[in-house]
Amino acid sequence: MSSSWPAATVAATSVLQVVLLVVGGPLLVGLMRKVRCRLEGRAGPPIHQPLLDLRKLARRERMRPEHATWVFSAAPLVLVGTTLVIAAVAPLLTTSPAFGQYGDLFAIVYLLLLGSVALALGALDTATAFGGMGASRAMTIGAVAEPALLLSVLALSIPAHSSDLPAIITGSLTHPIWLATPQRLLALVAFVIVIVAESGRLPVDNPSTHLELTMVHEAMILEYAGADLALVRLGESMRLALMICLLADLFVPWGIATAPGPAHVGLGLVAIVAKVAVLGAGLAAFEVTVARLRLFRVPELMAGAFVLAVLAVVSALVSP
Amino acid sequence: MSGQPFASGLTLAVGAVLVCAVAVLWLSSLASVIRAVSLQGIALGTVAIVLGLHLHDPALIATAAVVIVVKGLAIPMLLRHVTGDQPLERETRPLVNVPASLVASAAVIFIAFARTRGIARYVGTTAGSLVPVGFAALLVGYFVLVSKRRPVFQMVGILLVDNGISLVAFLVTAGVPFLIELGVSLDVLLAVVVLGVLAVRLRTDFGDLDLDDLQELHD
Amino acid sequence: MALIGLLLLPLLGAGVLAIGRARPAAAYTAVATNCAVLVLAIGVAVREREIGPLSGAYGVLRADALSAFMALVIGAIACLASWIGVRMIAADLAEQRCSRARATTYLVLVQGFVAAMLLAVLAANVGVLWVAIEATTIVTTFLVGHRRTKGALEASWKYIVICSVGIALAFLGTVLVYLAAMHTGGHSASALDWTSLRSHASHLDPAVMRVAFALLVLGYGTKVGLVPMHSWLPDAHSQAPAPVSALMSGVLLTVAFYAILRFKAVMDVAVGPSYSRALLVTVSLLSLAFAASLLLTQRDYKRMLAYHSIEHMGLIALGAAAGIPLAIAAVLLHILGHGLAKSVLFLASGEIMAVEGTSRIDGVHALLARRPALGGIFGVGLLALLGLPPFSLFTSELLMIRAEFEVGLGWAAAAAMVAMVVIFVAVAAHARHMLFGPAAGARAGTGADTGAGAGAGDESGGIGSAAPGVSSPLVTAPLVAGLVACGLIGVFAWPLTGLLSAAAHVVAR
Amino acid sequence: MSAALLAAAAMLGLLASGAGAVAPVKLRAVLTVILTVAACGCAGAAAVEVLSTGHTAVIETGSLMPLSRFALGLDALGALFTLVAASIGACAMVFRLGYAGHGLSSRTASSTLPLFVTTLLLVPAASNVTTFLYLWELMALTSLVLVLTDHRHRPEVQVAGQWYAVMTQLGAAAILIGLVLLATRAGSQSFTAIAERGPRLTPSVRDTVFLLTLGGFASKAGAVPLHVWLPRAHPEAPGPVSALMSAAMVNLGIYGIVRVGDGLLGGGPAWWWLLVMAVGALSALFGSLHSATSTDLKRLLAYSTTDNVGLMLLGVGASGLFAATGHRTLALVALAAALLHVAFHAVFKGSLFLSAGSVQQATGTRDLDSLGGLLRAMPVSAPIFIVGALAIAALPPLCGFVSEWLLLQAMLHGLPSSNTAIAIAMPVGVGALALTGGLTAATFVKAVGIGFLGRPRNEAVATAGDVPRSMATGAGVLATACLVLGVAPFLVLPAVLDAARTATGTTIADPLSRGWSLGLSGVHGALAPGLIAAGLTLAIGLVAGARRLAQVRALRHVEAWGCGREIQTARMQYTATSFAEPLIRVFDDVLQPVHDLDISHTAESRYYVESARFHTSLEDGFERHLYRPATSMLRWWGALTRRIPNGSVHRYLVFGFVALVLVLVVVA
Repeated sequence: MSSSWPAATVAATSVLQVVLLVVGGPLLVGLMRKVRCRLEGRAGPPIHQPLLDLRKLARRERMRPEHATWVFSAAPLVLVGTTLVIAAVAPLLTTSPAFGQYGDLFAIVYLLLLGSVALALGALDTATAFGGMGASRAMTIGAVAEPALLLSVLALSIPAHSSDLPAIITGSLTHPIWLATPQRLLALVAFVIVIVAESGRLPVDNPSTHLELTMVHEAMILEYAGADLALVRLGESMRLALMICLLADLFVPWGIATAPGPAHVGLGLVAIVAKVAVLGAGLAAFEVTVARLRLFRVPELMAGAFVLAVLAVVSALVSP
Repeated sequence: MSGQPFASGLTLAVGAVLVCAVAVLWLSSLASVIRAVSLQGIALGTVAIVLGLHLHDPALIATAAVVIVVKGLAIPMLLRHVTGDQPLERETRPLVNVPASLVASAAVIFIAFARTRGIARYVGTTAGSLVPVGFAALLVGYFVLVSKRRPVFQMVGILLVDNGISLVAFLVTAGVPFLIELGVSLDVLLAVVVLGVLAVRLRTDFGDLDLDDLQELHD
Repeated sequence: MALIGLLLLPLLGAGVLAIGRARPAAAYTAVATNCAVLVLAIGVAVREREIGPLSGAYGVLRADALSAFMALVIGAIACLASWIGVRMIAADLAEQRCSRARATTYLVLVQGFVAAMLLAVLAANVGVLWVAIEATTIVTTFLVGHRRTKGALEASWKYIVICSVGIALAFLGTVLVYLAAMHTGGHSASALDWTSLRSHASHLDPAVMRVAFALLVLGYGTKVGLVPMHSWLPDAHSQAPAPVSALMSGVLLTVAFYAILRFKAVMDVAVGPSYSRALLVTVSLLSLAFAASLLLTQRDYKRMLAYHSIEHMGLIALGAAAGIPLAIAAVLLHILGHGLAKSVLFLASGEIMAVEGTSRIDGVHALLARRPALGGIFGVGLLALLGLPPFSLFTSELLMIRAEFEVGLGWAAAAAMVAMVVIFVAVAAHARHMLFGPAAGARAGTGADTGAGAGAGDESGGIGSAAPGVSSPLVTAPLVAGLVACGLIGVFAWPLTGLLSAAAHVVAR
Repeated sequence: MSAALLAAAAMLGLLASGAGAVAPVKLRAVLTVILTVAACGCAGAAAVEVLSTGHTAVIETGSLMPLSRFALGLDALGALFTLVAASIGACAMVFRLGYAGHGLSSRTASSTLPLFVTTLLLVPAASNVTTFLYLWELMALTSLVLVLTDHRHRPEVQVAGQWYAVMTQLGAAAILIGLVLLATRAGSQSFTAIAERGPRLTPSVRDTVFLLTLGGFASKAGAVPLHVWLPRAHPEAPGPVSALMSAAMVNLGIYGIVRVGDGLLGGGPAWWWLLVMAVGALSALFGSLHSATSTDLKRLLAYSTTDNVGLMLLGVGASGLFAATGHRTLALVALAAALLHVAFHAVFKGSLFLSAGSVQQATGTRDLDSLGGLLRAMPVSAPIFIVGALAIAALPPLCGFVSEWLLLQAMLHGLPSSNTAIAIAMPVGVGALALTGGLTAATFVKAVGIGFLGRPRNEAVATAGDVPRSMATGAGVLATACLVLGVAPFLVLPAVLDAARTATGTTIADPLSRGWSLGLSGVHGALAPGLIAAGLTLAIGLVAGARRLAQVRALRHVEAWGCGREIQTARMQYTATSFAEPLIRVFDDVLQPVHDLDISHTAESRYYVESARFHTSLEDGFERHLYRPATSMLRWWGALTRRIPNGSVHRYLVFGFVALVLVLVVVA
């Protein structure tokens, strides 16, 4: 199957994807901050500020609470590591079927879950109230977000008869009508809600708050410092970028490389950067307009997403 | 013995058995009840004698002798012994009062007559046609067991039931084989003896008891 | 000759006892005669398998496979029960709870009881069978009343009144059978022989036989403990001395059922199986339902065992209702298994009663911790009775249910299963209360002992504190042997299968 | 050869049991363990041989069990379960060597445990109805005895034992009736003969048999609503026993459903399997919800068993549904997924229960709210638990992930079907699976984070040492297996497929591509768990290296941030109760928690609070709304009927009188 895709090209694309995410993740966060500041009438830091922050943090001293164990230190590694693996095996730039050989959408979902679990365990390892609180809330939200996520994946998989990402994307490209079907749109909404929840954005969580009672994600990473904090920040920005990439590939696949060759891949790269930038900006703009939900309203939101996903699956089944 | 005298003699004796049973239900004085039991035993023996004469069966006449000795004489004596020092003891408050029990006995006699005609027809002899009376005596005897409170009445009730069955046995097959009849009579005698011993023991150990006082064992 | 020997052995024991005035040597001689009964019964069974039915005493006694099997059951349980009985009487005498005369009477009567039961199963003639069973009633009445308490008297009164009436009805049934047999031209002396009844069965008048069989089921059912004439059973079993309860529950009930089985064989030929089936299923389901309901809130463990007997008699009746050889073999296996397990349980409960001083379930607790050997035997016995493997009751119940399904009585088997589950629930709750928990009694003593006793595992704690004579190996060994036998029968079949299927074919063809 | 091995296993098991009964107390543990492990080895070897050669190992004899035949016949389906039981049995027995608590060394327990293991090995081999029921009941009985081992010290053990006894007997009764009905109608006891005739029986018989056996087996498997015994009995049993029950015995419930539903009855109408799926989905959700909110470590594990059984049932149900609608290949894949989950669940649940047993032995408690920091105190057992926890949360690269992935794939590929039943069932199944997955992740983050990370919450936990080497070995082997099988599922996949083929009676060639990559043939999309694992290792190594390079100074240990507060105590940590609180709130309609607030006021004024006590408890809804009314109804009935025999001899005689009159009226 991968005969038309030379192994070297595939490997190169993988590396390219990893680099793209490592660099692009922080930039995306910077971009979103910038958009947000602008909309709020402030100048805001430069877009590459997150990268500068990372460089600064990486040199700072690492610290570990006295009661924590190796789990605390390992958590950021796992968080970044899982994201890197996804970046390498997910077809972000091309539809090469080689990318379907290692893992499909379900595998990506479970790898993301591994990262979240690692972070939650790291938080609990600090032996502080904040760590426990953050982990508890994050895992609760994760638990209710999971069905919506998997069902929207299912809805997307139905037309292609596969949960294989290249197959889904290729299918969308060859049958553009799929993209306009109700199930696709319903799944899109559900998917977006889940992305917001999983990446800790407004209205589910506010990444810029450090108010004790409202923190979710920030409470978990409160004890990290130095290189560890840099890794956590890198990891979360990569995850955000990754999910928006997937969103872009699944719902607006045009521009993705369908054939081998540097030109195609380059075009794919440009396309994905543009799409992600637009989507990220849109998300940032949306965040400006909403307030954070109360923690116990979040499950309602997730239930909404779940219902949308179910509707997506049902309409996918009834439509031929 | 055959023909009319046989039939009327048999009917008379059989009828006496039933009448004695009903009388037990009616009477309340223990002494007269025991007398009725004794009479019933003798009537039963008479049935056997009549049948024995009719069938020329010496074994049956021997059986009759056993029956009269055991049921007509020995057991009543035993009962008198059990009642012992209180010969005037009476059943003053039976569970079912006398008029009601007489009505009930009429009912069970009716049932016996209505439902055992088939057996009577099957036996096909003169004696066989009287089988319902035997069943009736049995049921009336059983009713005595159910309705009277004094321990002695239960002994009497068992006797009545047993006599009823013996009557049926005589009527349908002219009795069971002699050896068995001997064993049966012995068993009945022993059972009554045991009951008598228990009754005496009850009275000597725990005073004068009604069966109502024997209700301590239950769940 | 062997058959007469079989009958005379227990009487011989009785004679020795009467002469020896219940002294230990005499008492153990009596036990030895009971063991000899078992050995001889095995011998008879083996011989029967070789040369066919044996007969003796001028045709009064006859032993086919079924009789031999029943004699074997009687022998086995008589061994167990008389052994424990002798120990019990010795203890009673030592503590002056009863006079030597009463002790002698008791032991002699037990021997008479065993002899009467043997006569019942060896009798070639229906009438002799009846006489023998009535004789058991008379003998056991005194045994039930052995303790001479008011409760014991009450129980024996109820026992003899109800059983006499019941057995009288059975006699009426016998008379009607005799009537039918005579009408087929039978000779009066032999008309009531099993062999003659069996051979003339197809000519017996169905209408008369129907009434006769109903009366027989009602009558012998009284002694079996089948509803509606079961009411004497819990009272008598709870008041009688443990060895007597063991004998009654373990064998007497089934000896009475043996009579029903015999008549059923005749009935099935005379009337066809559907009638006896309907009758037996009715009484069996009633018994099961009744036992299940009353076990739910039972407060007395001996009565619990008694109702458990009603349940098992119901099961046996259900098995007999199916009537095919498989079912009858299962019924017989069940008779053996139930006899062993139930007598062990009654004997154990007698010990429990002796050391705990109460027969109330809520008066006994933590037996396993306090008296491990006794509690263990009681617990394992209950498991056996509840029909769990490896005990033979599991196999026999399973076989019975299979047989029910094969003759189309699956619904009855399912209903019985429901009752059995309810019984399981009830018994589990009662057993939990009696068996489990910490040895609170030890806690009242020194605190240090508690820890040591509790930690020592289940074979050491508690024995030292028990009353003298209790849980001595002499008592526990036969009980354990009974349970082991019950377990082994459930696993290793080969010595029994031949006898069982031969016996089954006596009843069902 | 395999038959001889099987017989040897049975003999060794019995020998071990005998040794447990008679050996002196010092030798008891060693002897029973050696003999039982040998039995497991023999049975495992027999199973492997059956799986590799495809021949059925047959042992039959008429001289065991009166009037019936004792028949064993190990086919591929049974061999899979025997293999699983043998692995778990061996590990649990090795673990048992060092396990000191719960009176396991008593004579009773040490002779029962080998017997229990032996029944676990032999039940899947039983090849006729009587043998099956015999072994099945023996298994129930021995496990009951083992659950009750510690009855002297804790009253909860008695309650648990009673629940277990009743529920298992209820189930056994249903199975018994069902199987006997089937055997009678099929005219044979033997499974092979029944399997031939089973499909041709009338639908009503087939339906009855299926429903009865489903009920019975589901109760053994711990599926909702028959699960109530499980969260009581599994926690109260001694460590190795709870592992055996949860990892090996529960499987046999699934085995029974597959054996009867697919094997003996040869599949059935769609509604059977929809029912199975419904039970599965309900069990998965209910189990995971309760396990997410439990604070008792072993109770949590027990509820998660219900959850995983639900997933297996989803797979089994999906398989049956596919078969009923003609999708043979998919049916095979779904069943393989379910069986794979059976095997993997055994592995990770075994390691979890065993290491939970270690924790209990070391600290004397199972309450998560008083544990904490065990990773320091128990440097060997804690990682074992963590590995098991990650596996059960279906996280790559451990084994739970592979089986859940396969399950999802199977359901996904059923979707394009035009069949309405499938179209409704599969999304529901995926939804249940997904919600379960999220909740399980939360559950085990809680279990690991609260119990093993952070600071110890009391002194006993802080000073607990690690357990003897034998215990660590027993649990460690299973934890290693989690990793190995997660990376290389192809080690067991052919066996699982063989088993599924035997069960469904199909001869379809391997529908899953082999080698390092796993996926449905003819469909895009695959999973290469080995490559993912390698990638993860590489990526984490790279990142760790980068962090190392960037690091200028050594890692500094500091006090954690406490809002400026100087001294933080262990009691300030989140507890398991507080961790689960948001979940309880989210699902309070389902869980119906009971809150109890006692406030006592000072004598002087009722405006001042002297003390306040808050108590919250979660009850099993089925227990409250189904079982309690049932028991009180039974009690009511018992009290009612108790009045019938009132002790009066007259009344007793009336019974007979009425009966006599009835006889005369009806019969004469």
